[in-house]
Amino acid sequence: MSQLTKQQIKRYNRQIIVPSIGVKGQVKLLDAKVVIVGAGGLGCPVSSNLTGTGVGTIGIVDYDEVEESNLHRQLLHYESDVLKNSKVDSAINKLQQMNSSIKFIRHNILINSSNAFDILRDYDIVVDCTDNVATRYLLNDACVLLKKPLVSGSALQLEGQLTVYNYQDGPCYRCIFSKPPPPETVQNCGDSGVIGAVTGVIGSLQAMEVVKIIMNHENVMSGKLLLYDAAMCSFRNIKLRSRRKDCEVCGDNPTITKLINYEQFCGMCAMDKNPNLKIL
Amino acid sequence: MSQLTKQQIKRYNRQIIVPSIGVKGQVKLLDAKVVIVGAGGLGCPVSSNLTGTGVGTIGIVDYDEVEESNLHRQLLHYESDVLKNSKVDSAINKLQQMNSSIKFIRHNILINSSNAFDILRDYDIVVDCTDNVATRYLLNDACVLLKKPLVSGSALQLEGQLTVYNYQDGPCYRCIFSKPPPPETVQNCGDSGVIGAVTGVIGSLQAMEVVKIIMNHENVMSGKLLLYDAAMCSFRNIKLRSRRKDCEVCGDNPTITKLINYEQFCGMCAMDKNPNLKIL
Amino acid sequence: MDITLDFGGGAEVLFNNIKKRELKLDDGTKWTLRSFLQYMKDNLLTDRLELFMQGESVRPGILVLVNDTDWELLGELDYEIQPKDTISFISTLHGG
Amino acid sequence: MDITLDFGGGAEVLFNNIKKRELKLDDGTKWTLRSFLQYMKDNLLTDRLELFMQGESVRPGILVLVNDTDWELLGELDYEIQPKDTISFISTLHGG
Ligand SMILES: [Zn+2]
Ligand SMILES: [Zn+2]
Repeated sequence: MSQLTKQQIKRYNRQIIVPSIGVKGQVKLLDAKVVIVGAGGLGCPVSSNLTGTGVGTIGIVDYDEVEESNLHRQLLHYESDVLKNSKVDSAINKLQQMNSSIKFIRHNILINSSNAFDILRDYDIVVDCTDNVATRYLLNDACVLLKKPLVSGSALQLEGQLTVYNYQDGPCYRCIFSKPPPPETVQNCGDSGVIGAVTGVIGSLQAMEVVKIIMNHENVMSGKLLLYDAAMCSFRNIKLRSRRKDCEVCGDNPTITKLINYEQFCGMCAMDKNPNLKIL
Repeated sequence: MSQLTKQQIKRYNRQIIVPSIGVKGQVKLLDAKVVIVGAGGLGCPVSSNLTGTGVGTIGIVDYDEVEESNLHRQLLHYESDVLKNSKVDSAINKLQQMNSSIKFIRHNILINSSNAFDILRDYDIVVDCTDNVATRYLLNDACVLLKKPLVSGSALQLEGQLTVYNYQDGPCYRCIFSKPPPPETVQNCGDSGVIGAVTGVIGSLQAMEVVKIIMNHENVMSGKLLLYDAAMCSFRNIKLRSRRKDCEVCGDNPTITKLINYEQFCGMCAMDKNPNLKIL
Repeated sequence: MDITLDFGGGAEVLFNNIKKRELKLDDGTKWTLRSFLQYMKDNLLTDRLELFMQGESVRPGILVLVNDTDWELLGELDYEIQPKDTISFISTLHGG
Repeated sequence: MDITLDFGGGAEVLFNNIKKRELKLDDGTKWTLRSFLQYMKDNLLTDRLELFMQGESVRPGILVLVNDTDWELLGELDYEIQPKDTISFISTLHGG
């Protein structure tokens, strides 16, 4: 596609008139294909923002069903979805009503080493909105091997983090964290909780980075890590190392050339499930 | 209300277990009354976040109808709402499905000096999600006279700003900007555009400040201004003056003791309407 | 004296669209924000004066900062600029 | 020598839940991040060692920063601490 219809110009007018977007930028957005892994606290704002913005093809990956404890922060899921709909269906049902011209692709499946390449292969950009260590390493390795940028966000309690991995010679996740954390040090949202607005902030920032990558903007958060502290409403921009030449997966002589067993690697389950509610 | 039902504990579990919230905090949220002025780019993320969080009474003020050019960033409004529903109805239709226990109050009206007190009076916190200078001064003065904190956000192109006015001896809007800007210097979203993710970030940050005020948190953004630059993904925390003792409305000897004619004061219309689309 | 000058909220459009720049101010004189505004008017401004200034100060709607601090806390026009200061002019945004 | 020590991503729970503190390090000795980690282990750590360290370094999942810069750019354990440095220990978050 190289030009916009009158209706597209009208619909996307308020972003087309922003100098760094323009008609050319809107065409790029409409041509782009982005996959969002995780339709939870981060995945909801990422997918709604990108849907509004007009990213032409959006894939959503999630194996899970909507549960009541999701509702406080996973704002695309309604009460009527609880225990009735998969998160993927729930999300896309709303998103398609927001923007009928977006092509949504449902991946209602647990992403793992067997299927990751097939799921991710045809997209331009991968967005990590997952909630566990093993899947984060999986996505990292898959994106390096498939040569795709990975827009990574995370949140817990009153903090959030954001960076873009594997982009323009920037580091990948393993460049920085070549070994996974000991299982007993990992807190997840099921144990420690999270405030919804924090995922709203990080998810919106992830969407902004996706747009910047599509625009080929010069200041993407690659080699930089954003730390968000909601209590202080403060943000820090950390300067990270470049791509590590001896990185096991993205280095000059990689030892990892295909996907491995990530649950084994991490000693942890590839999901954040907490059957026992902590009740104070 | 002083305790939670089993269902509430289940629904809000992931925020209840965050130490600074707890059961007591959740009770405060359910008892709180917040009014959001503007159901557009900022108002949509603010209202969805607060709905998920369980703020018990949420008022939404907007005179406008949903238009096509809203859809890229005003994510509570669907294609089926365009030219059919008011923004207030469109928003609350979705929000009520997210959380049936919230009491939503519709204020489908243009807020002005005659009705502002009646509209705002019964709420604890006011959130400024408006899009024009005159209404911002109106809300400021009304909040000072009614003694309510004002959580103010704004966005344009690739920038956003956030602060809380009139809270714990912090400044109000007039303390900093006692005179309105010359009309020819004011850019609005209709003229200059805005990227949706920017309003997503600022709106989520506004929701976070509302939660902190309800929690009586010690680090609310009062006397501090957040500047967000989406291109650089950078945030600055500006230290602002305290309440100005000679401020016309919140000072020790105020000259403004009732609401005035703000359109006259600003020399500008109390709305952001741009009938001519800028087409590149 | 080296200082940094930056703009936010769109104010850069009045100054050749340059958001951030390093400047060298003449070391011989004492610089205040008052004299610096005149310097900006005479040397850097690329649009109409009334879009930036009113009288000897900035026009309403522009907030002046030194090192991320509101100039009102520092004496406003009388503030004496120090080496390595960052002086910022932020236009307040109204959109939503 | 005055320095600032802070934590993010929950790492503060291992250090008496204090997110940020000022420290005075003995001026007589040269301090590296290597020796500072030992100091933290001996004087500040309030939880099990293996939740913070492995061998002479931090355990996997903790990123060390000096003045908001990845320690890998500064020599990691060999970096020599300077007066007024801010040293940060950030636990990487995985939740969403
Ligand atoms: Zn790597
Ligand atoms: Zn005031």
